[in-house]
This record gives sequence, structure tokens and C-alpha cells, in this order.
Amino acid sequence: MTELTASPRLKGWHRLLAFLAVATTVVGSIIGLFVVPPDAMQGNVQRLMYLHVPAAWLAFLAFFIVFVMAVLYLIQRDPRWDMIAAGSAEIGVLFTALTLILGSLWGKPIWGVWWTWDPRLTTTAILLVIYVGYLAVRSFAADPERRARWSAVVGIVGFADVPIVYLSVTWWRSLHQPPSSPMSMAPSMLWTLMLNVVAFTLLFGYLLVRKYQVAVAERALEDREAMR
Amino acid sequence: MEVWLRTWAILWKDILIEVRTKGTFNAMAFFAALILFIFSFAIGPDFDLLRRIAAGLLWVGITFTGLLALARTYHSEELAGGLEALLLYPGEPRAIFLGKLVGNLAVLLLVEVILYPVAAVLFHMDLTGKILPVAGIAFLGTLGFSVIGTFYAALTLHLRAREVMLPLLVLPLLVPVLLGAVSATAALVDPAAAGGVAGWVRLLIAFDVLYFVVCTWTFPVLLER
Amino acid sequence: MSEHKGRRSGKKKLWAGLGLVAVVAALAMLIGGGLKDNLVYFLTPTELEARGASVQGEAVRLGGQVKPGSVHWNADHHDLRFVVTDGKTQIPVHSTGSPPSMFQEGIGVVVEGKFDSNGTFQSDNLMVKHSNEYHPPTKGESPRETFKTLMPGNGTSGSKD
Amino acid sequence: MAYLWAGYVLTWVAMAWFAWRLESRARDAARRLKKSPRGEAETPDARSENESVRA
Repeated sequence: MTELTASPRLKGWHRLLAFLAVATTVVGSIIGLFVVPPDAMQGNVQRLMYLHVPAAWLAFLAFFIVFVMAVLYLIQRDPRWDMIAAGSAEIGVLFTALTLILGSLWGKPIWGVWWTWDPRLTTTAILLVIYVGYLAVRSFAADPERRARWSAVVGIVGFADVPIVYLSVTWWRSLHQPPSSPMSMAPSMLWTLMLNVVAFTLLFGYLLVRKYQVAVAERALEDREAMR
Repeated sequence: MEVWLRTWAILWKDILIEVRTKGTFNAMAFFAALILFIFSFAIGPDFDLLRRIAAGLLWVGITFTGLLALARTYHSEELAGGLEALLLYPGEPRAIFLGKLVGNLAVLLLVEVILYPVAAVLFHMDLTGKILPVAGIAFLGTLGFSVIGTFYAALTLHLRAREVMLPLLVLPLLVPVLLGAVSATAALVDPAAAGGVAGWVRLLIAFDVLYFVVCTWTFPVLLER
Repeated sequence: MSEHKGRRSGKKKLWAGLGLVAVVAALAMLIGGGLKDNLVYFLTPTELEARGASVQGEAVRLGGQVKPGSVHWNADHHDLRFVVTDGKTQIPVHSTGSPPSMFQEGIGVVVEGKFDSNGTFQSDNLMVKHSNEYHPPTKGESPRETFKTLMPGNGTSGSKD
Repeated sequence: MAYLWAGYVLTWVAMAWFAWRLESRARDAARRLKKSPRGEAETPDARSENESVRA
């Protein structure tokens, strides 16, 4: 495991990513809050979209990475894939929770309710529970090799829900509006949204790289302790 | 074909143990019926309400009883040292999964044979002339339940706090299966319920196939070393 | 030995292929197969009417458009009456309490409740379904602010902007 | 407006909290790695010895 710590490839990355993420997030938030005009129908509350949509995108991205890393791990049995999967799952859970809370804050003034059992909301909540289960499996399995194997399986089976969440709005009649397209949005709003998607993605990159570094370092520490 | 032989061997071993040790089947069936009794007593004499929620209550009973059964899936191996003991069985590990799956499925279906008449009486469900389709839906729902359950029972076997972990992992994945089973049953029993039966059955079949293939594929990973 | 192994891996490939086909078929069934009629969050007025007397007294969700010109809002009693339509069928709805700020004529709504004996839909919960279109207000138009319309003193409805 | 600000503030706080927790874990791990190179004793003496050796 010690050769993992020795690999310097990701050493400086996280600082650059952190800087870019903070910069774009600040700019994105300022533009989203103050520069871009409010929506004609919904007024200022619509500005929550610039957070809600990127958060949802990150949740999908994170769980997709968990899935890919789980498959890679089962094929190659390289513990590094498992570390990336673990970090990605934790970030994914954070942003799924944020998506739900932001959607709730948006839904109350616009729809009139904090929560309703609409297919999109329901499937997203199930998604959150599935990946909380994933993290629970990790925390309850002591042996690292077994933990990696079992959580990989949970990550693969759980991913079956992700496409269903995304498509639930178009397949099924729901309260949640279908995803917006460039055609259905004013250009200024679209660009603000894109900027925030980039900002969130950069933040995701930074968090994932850092999570990975921490995992490698802690693994090395564990091994040293075990050697003693 | 050796997979089928091994599947049968494991199933037969479990049946023998169950019969010889006068296992837990009676207690489980009693527990399931008890759940239905409590519900029907607590809800009171509102016949319309009872009839409308009957399918849901029935599947709550099946789910709770099923979780009890699942926790015991690998009981005999556990006494002999856990998953390591399972690994001593020669040949394809998928046979272990299939054997245990059929075992769980059989136990739950037997429980349901008792549970459905009880529910019909308590909740005033009219099953005359619909017994075959209701049984078909019960089978599809129980199959999905058993597939996911048998799989995760193996996964949680060596986890700390597994009594909590099994339902935590299983229930979210079971949402589509339970939704399909409850709604299809309700649509059959109560013609006023939403949607046709066919769509729900399709949902059930789709998730049964999906879960069965993914779980059978990945099961050997759980049994390594 | 190698021959035996080759036959086995061939068989394995066959099973894997069958599994893949089954998964694809299952997904196709989910996407294409008539689930549209089952996994519905709400019923349209036409569907609800087709159910007829069987839904009398049963709680359902009804979704459609607020018919323009049908809104009657009594600010003193927080009493709201309007008609929900899908273009073919119209169902009168009665609701109490303040509606969401987005509520206006012509907008999509979902109401939870049941029919009373007069054939009026008594709503316990009124939700507004908004579209996925976003654009800034045009020149001279001011953006809507939350809870401005339909509040006491604002007359009948907020459809004018 | 309250909903809007609640959403933005919550998001910022959640991001900052997550990153801060991660950074403190990273710092902690790096410190401990430095402290006990190759599984040697963690006493201050040992550490200064190591540092002097490295210097």
C-alpha cells in the first residue's frame, strides 16, 4: 500500500481544483442571485434552479462513477477503484440530500407543498436511501477487502434506480416539470445555469481528488499500524 | 446441468433440516396472521376503508414475515461457520444462490397460502373467480422479494448490526416490486382502483427479471475467499 | 482439460448473453410497455369522469388546467372556486385556504381531494404545476412576487399580468 | 425571498462544511504519516530524531 502514497501524480491538483471551484461557485452564485433577471412567472424563487439542477446533476454523476468504479473493482481488484467509489458515493449522498432540500424550498412557494409523492421525488428519495445503505455497508464491514467487494455489489445493484429517476418525469405523469432544454429557457438563464453546472462539477472534482488522497493516506496509516 | 443438481441438493438439505428440527414455519405463519389480526382490529369496522387498503396491509404482513424468513436464510451454514462453510460446497456458487432462493420462495408462498384466506375474511376481499390471477401476482411479487432478499441476506451475513442492515438495504430496492404487487392485487380485488392490472404485472415482471439477472450474476462475488 | 474449459467458457458466454438479453428486454418493457397508464401521479378530468360513481368519496388526485374566467376567490373567507379542464371535460373544484402564489387562470394544477354529493371536487390540497419554460419578464412587465396575487384586497384573480 | 436565501445559504454551508471536514481529515492524516514514518515510535524524541536524520 505504501507505493500508493508514494505516487505523486495527484499531489498538486487539489489546490488548483479548489481554487477554480471556489472562484466559479462565487461568481456563479453572484450572477445567479443578482445579475440574471428573475423569471417572469415565478419571480426570484426561480433562482433556486441554479443550485437545484447542478446538485441533481452531481448526484447522477457521482453515482454513475460509483457504478463504473464498482465494475472496475470487481474486474481488476485494485483497491484504488474502491477508494474512488467510496468518495464518490459520499459526495453523491450529500448532493442528493441537497437536491431534495433545495427542491423542497423551491416547491413550497411555487407548487404550494414542501413534499408530495410525485414519481420524481419518490424515486430520488429512494436513491438517497439506497446510497445511505451503501455507506452503511462500508462502515459496518471491518475487513477492507470484503468491504470493497460487498460495497461494489451494492453500488452495482443500486445503480439500477438512477436511469429510472431521470426518466421518471418523461415516462410518467408527474407534478415535477420535465427537464428544461436550451429551447425552453432564455439564453441568459441558460448560461447562468451552465456556469453553475461547471462550478459544481469543479467542486466535485476537488472533493473527489481530496477524498481519494485522504483514503490513500489513511490506508497507509492503517497498514503501518497493522505492521507494528 | 450440474448447476441444477447442486441447486436441488442445497434445497433438499434445507428442507430436511427444516422438517427434522420442526423449524420456524409455524411460528412465522402465526406471526403473519397476527399482523393482519392487529390491523383489522385497530382499523375497526369501516368496511370500505378495509377493502381499499386490504392489498397494502396484506403485503405489509408478507414483507415483515419475509424479512424474518430472510434473516434465517443461511442459518444452518452460520452454525457451521458462516459463508466459509458455504464455500465448502463444490461447484458453481450460483447454485447456492438458486437453492436458497427457491427455499425462501417456497416458504413464503406457503405462508401466503395461509395468509390470503385470512386476509379475505378479515378485510372482506372477494376472491371468488380471481384466485388464479391473484396467486400469479403473489408469485411474481414473492419472487422479486426472495431474489433481492436472498442476495442481501448473504451480503449482510458478516456485517455488524446486520439485523438492521438487511431491511435497510432490501426495502428501498423492493419499492417497485411491492408497488406492483400491491397495486395489481388492489386492481384485481377492487375494480375502482387506479390503472389496469396488465401494466402493474409488466412492472413486476420487468423488475423480477432485472433483479434476478443482476443478483445471479454478482452472487459469486459475495462468496469469494 | 483445455477442451473442457473451452466448452465451459462457451456455456458461460451463452448464459451471460441470455442474461444481457433478459435485462435489455426488462428495461425495454419498463420504458415502452404501457406503464404510462399505471404510474400516474394524477388523473385528468376525462379519466376521472370515466371512473364515474366508483370514485365517489374516494380520495384522488385530479390534474388539469384552470379554465380561464372560472376563478372565484372570496378573500374574506379564503374560499376559492374554479373549474379544472383538460380541453374535453370540465370539473368544478372548491378549495379553502390560500392557494399557492403561482395560482392563476390558465395554469396547470393538481388537486388532492374527493367529490362531494353535488359533483363538486372538494380539494384538501391545491398544488400548482409549472412548465419547464423560463424567461425574464418582457419590457415594462414586472416579475411576479410571491404571495402578492390572490391575497385579500386583490380582487378575484391574478390573471391580469 | 426567504426560500431563495435559505437555499443558497444552506448550499454554501453544506459545501463549506464538507470541504472543511475533508481538509481537516487530510491534515490529520498527513501529520500522522509524518509523525510515524514506517511505523516507528510516535514519541516527540523519535520524531526529532527522524527529522535530524533527514536533515
